[in-house]
Amino acid sequence: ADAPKELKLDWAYWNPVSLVIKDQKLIEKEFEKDGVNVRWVQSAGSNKALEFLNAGSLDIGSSAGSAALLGKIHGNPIKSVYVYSRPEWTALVTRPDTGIKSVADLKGKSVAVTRGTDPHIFLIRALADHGLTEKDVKFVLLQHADGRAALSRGDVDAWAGLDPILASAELEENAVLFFRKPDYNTWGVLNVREDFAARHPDTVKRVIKVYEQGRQWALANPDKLVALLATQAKIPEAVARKQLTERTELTHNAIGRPQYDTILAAGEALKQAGVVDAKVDVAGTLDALIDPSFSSGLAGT
Amino acid sequence: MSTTDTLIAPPPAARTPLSRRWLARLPLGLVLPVVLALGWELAVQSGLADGRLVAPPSRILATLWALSEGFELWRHVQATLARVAVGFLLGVVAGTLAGALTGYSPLARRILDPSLQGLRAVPSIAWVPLFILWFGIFEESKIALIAVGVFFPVYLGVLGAIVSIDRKIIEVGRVARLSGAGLFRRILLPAILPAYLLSLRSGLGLGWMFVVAAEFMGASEGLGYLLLDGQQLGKPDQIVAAIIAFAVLGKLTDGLLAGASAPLLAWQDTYRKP
Amino acid sequence: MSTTDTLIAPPPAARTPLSRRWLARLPLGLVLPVVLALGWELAVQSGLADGRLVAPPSRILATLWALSEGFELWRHVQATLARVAVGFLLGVVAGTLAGALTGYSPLARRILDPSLQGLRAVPSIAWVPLFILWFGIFEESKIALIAVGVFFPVYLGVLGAIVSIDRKIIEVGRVARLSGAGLFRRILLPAILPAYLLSLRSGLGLGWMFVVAAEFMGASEGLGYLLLDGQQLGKPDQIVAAIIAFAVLGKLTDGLLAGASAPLLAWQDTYRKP
Amino acid sequence: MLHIDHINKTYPNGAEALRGVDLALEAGRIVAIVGGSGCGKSTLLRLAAGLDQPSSGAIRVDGEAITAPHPAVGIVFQEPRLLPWLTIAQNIGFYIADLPAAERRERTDWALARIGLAAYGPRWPRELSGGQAQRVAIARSLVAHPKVLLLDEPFSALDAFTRASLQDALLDLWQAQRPTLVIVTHDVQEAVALSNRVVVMQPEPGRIHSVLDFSLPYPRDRLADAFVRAERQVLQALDSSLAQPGRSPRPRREAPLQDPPLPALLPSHLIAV
Amino acid sequence: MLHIDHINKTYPNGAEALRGVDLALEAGRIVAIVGGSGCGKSTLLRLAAGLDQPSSGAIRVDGEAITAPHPAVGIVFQEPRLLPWLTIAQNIGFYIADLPAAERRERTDWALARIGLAAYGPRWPRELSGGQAQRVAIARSLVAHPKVLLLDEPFSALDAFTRASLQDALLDLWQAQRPTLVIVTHDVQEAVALSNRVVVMQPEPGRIHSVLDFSLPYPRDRLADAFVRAERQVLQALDSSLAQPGRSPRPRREAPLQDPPLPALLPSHLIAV
Ligand SMILES: Nc1ncnc2c1ncn2[C@@H]1O[C@H](COP(=O)(O)OP(=O)(O)OP(=O)(O)O)[C@@H](O)[C@H]1O
Ligand SMILES: Nc1ncnc2c1ncn2[C@@H]1O[C@H](COP(=O)(O)OP(=O)(O)OP(=O)(O)O)[C@@H](O)[C@H]1O
Ligand SMILES: [Mg+2]
Ligand SMILES: [Mg+2]
Repeated sequence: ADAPKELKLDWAYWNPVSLVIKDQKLIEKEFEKDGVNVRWVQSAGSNKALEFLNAGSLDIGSSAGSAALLGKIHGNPIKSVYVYSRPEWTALVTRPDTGIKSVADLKGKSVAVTRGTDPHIFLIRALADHGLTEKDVKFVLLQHADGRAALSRGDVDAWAGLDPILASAELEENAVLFFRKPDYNTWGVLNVREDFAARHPDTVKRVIKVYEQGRQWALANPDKLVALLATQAKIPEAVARKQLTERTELTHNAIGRPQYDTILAAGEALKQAGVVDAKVDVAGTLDALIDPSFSSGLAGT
Repeated sequence: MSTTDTLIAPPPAARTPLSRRWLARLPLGLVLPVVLALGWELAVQSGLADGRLVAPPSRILATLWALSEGFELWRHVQATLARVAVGFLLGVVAGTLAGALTGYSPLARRILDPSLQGLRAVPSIAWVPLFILWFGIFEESKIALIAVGVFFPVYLGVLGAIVSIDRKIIEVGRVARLSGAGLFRRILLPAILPAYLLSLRSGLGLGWMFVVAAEFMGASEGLGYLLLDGQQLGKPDQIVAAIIAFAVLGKLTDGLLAGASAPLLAWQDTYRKP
Repeated sequence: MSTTDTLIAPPPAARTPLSRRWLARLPLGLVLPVVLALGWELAVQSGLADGRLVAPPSRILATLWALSEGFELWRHVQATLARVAVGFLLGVVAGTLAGALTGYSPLARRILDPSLQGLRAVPSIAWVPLFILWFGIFEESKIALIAVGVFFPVYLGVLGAIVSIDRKIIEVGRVARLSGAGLFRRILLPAILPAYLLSLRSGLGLGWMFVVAAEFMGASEGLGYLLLDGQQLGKPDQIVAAIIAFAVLGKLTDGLLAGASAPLLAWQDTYRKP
Repeated sequence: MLHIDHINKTYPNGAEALRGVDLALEAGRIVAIVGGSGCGKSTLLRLAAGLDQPSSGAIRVDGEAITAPHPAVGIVFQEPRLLPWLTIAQNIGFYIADLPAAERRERTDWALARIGLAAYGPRWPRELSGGQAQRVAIARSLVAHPKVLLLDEPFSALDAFTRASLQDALLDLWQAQRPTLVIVTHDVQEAVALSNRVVVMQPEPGRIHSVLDFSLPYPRDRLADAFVRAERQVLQALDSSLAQPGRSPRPRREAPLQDPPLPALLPSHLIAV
Repeated sequence: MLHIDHINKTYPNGAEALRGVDLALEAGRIVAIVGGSGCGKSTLLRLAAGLDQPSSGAIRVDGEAITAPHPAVGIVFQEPRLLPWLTIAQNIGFYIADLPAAERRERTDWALARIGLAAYGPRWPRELSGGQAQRVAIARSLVAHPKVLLLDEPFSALDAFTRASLQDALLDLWQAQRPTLVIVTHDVQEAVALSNRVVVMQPEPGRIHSVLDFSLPYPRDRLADAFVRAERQVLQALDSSLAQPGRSPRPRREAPLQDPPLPALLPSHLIAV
């Protein structure tokens, strides 16, 4: 099939591979000979990337797996075709002086959280694991950075944090990460608009090929990756290092069963929390969302 | 030369035929939104347009209806309305006092005005982290933020109107040897009243706008929350429903304000009442 | 009775002593921000306050300095300035035309005004999804959104000022048998000029405010972007630096607008010039 | 030229400003209107200028009913109503904006000189004295050469000499172009000096009390017997119009004035001459 | 009482409104100021009222230099300047807001009746005729019982009879309280009828041309020889003040006026009486 005239991609601080690709102009090189005009758009968060996809302002965009599911549930015509990372970007945090040691201690306490994001799902699942529900704690809905401020001011007792703010709170304020669970993070996935995938399947495959290139480079050059993120996002290197080396696995690529399971569990948790309507068929939606065909042939690591 | 519906046309005299008087009572303001809504509904129904991103009115009504069952919409409206009301009052008082002070005293103007004019340009969202720091994340900070939004148009309106009052009118006050609060209450305020009421309406509009930023700060109810929730979770119907709620409430409160202030302007010698 | 620095005090006559004239030239507007900045710096330096969330001026200056090395700050400022400029122009033109139309024709007012007054209350962020849909995420939509912010204060200002013009003045225009554009250009516009310029300044302020929402739409440069980036990545210094940039640019552009329009108001018979 | 047919005008607040007023003004006539304060003179002029609508009755210019200002009818308002954002020269040129710039310029310059304000062209209205502003307002309407010119107390703020000069200017215009002039005035001598017909109005409700015609030769000698007689006639009509039954009593001195002991006059050296 | 010492006033635009004006007004005196249009009369009154500052010279009330309005000095402006947001009654009570409500009420009612507008208390200023507004403006200043009252062409918009009635009201006040009255007027007869001293000013620059003192007994007989002589004296001074060398030539008729052929008079049945 023919390549499109223009290719609209996103990049984001929480998608390190995209930083590499954009920095090294890998996409531009790949599509140079086809005369494709490449347009980079920054996504400030999963919801932004999904919004842009929904409006046709992006062809291919990155998001957390659970966010992609939510988008799909609300009618966003996308497919998830590739995994660029397995991040552990969220954890439950408290101040040293609150005495909170485990999730069970949260009973009756207030927790800052951003609704609908991975930390939100993470919090709900963590509570469920410890026999608690949303009603046992007081949710305070705040944007990520504001949650951190509220925590350090003492307005809330805990915070469902997100990197890199999480890492910097950890480094600068000795915030205590009292609950971590990598499995409850829902992957970083690449989404493509359905009509774009149908019209330009080759292009999607070639983008995934480039992503693989970038991912391999990132794996080979961890220090350079840290430096890249630190300069691009203007965050301290220590924060970037903590985020990338301690909490991000870049060793996955093909989308399939593991992603399906994690996202399904997240979807059920969201349903329980009332973020997703009880009538929604999560599994069915997920079937429509995840399309392994574009990345099935890829070799691991 | 000019049609009968223009400002310069003769004012409605006794000759106005019945049909026109009947027309005058029609809520013509509803025509535009209703026509647009029907048009969009038809376009979507007939498949001419895709209603996925902007839902057709039927679906928005369904969303509103779903939200208002269990009084959820009402809860959001109430929360926001209460915040806007208190924030508006505070903002108006502060804006009026500050505008009066700087309008009255050139020294105060030269000291305060440049800073205030600068802060006027700071977007609502930019205040969020600072307000969290200063006032915490509870009701105080939300109300304070809304008050900030209201403050600036009122301040600018009062100041600007005071410095352009006709000298002749001020002199009457000076002959009565008014100064300070007396001059403000008996001359400056009434003289700027039309402009002042306009600035209140402008401020009210900004109060509504600042609600979203305010409800960024740890709200779990309110229209701003509804909007943000819709955006974050990608629920277009809810977004449009929130927009419509904002527009309806904005129009209602503005109409209330304009209506309540109309008697205060009965003395105006304008060509035709608004 | 009244101090010499009040509005009702005698205008500066030839008797003004030298020291006062010297005072008159002092940029007093800088006093307040400088005092606040120094106070904060001292408080943080002496350990009285915690400068982590609101950085002391020295650190903010360092941030600004770091941003302006490699001209990055300049790039952001330029991007935003360009958007605000174009959006402001569009908003002013649209607001003036709409305000003139509804101010002039009661029929147009009854049809259009209620809808516009409603939309006025819709927060900037609420427009984002719709504007993405209508205009995409590139420059058009950003400019359009800023224009929307500018539109409403200008519209309200023009409409409100037109309907409260003194009948006596309009009659002079009627005797000259002006109508439509002629009446607007030769009577209504100059008569509302002070209020109009005020509404332009109000609109400009809103233009700056809408920048953030505009740069929500997939920007990677601009002051709004800088602010959002700082908030999302939790960089308080950058947030405060962006706020300061907004305030400084807001004040500069407002001052420019006020200064440029001052000669247009030379005819005003006010007690003392602003 | 201008026909006013059985006009009533009641303001929205219920004030009956005019009741059953008929008046016909042929081309080239000079009519003066005199009457007590509040007897509807300004209202009548505003109606004739098409600025307001009568409650009943009609006004026609050359047979054509008018509901809006008519190109042939000019008016000088009771207040100067200069446009504050225009200079004096621009104000005078306001009604003739359609003319070629050169002609406008010429007429404006002529008018500025004629009202004795030749050097005032570039000033703002706020920089004028009361009488100067009134003169500018008159000039503004004169330069438009209207076929009917309505003047509402045009000379009230002028001293006797400036007033005479402007009366002359008005009569010059009349002689050159023969417009119909309607002059509202409180100065009975002025009414007789300028007009061939004096309409005396009476208040509450405003209506016409009597119409007095004179045909004295121009230029009129204010000391001539006929002139003084005409003057006295108008004054008497005015007096009787204000003493009409049904009107609230004309306010009168409460007690006869006693000659008060005057303070000693100031020594003249205290007065600069 | 009021001393004006060698005052100069030049406006920011360079207009020299007053040059070297000296004037002393003892308590209880009635002074009239007459002069050509633009000769600085209003400027002088504004300075005396403390509303503007002289460029040089000083104004003292009872020895106290004034730089702001003085409680003992009231002024009636050349325009009515009613506050549009107050009713007529409220406007009249504006300067006496400090008085107890009952007394304010009483004075307001008295004034409304005295100016013949008893029923107009609750109206808005925009609903008044020009002369009615002027009467309200006079009443507003009268009720404050100032020790010095400056009146700038107070009766210019009134017909002869209403004018006489208000002159009476002013003289009544004077007789009861003996304020110093300064009346600017263009009506020479009025100046002579009211005052014991007439100050004639002359324009460009504004200054005092001459000061004429009379001591005619009150009530004054306008037909008495002494009155007519005084009147003529003032008129002559006025004429000579306007013909001063150095002044731009007084505008005069351009050509001698020809008696024009008058149109035939209207048949009287067309005119309603
Ligand atoms: N605000 C002002 N700025 C500049 N010049 C002014 C101002 N006010 C008055 N003048 C000028 O000063 C002179 C005196 O004005 P003033 O109003 O005192 O005259 P006046 O004697 O009251 O005249 P009139 O009888 O026409 O009211 C005039 O030539 C006028 O043009
Ligand atoms: N806009 C208005 N609304 C209500 N009543 C009005 C209005 N204008 C004038 N009147 C009333 O109508 C009557 C006639 O007013 P008009 O102005 O015609 O009088 P006039 O003869 O011009 O008096 P003057 O000599 O005082 O100017 C007055 O009693 C006045 O109070
Ligand atoms: Mg009148
Ligand atoms: Mg004057």
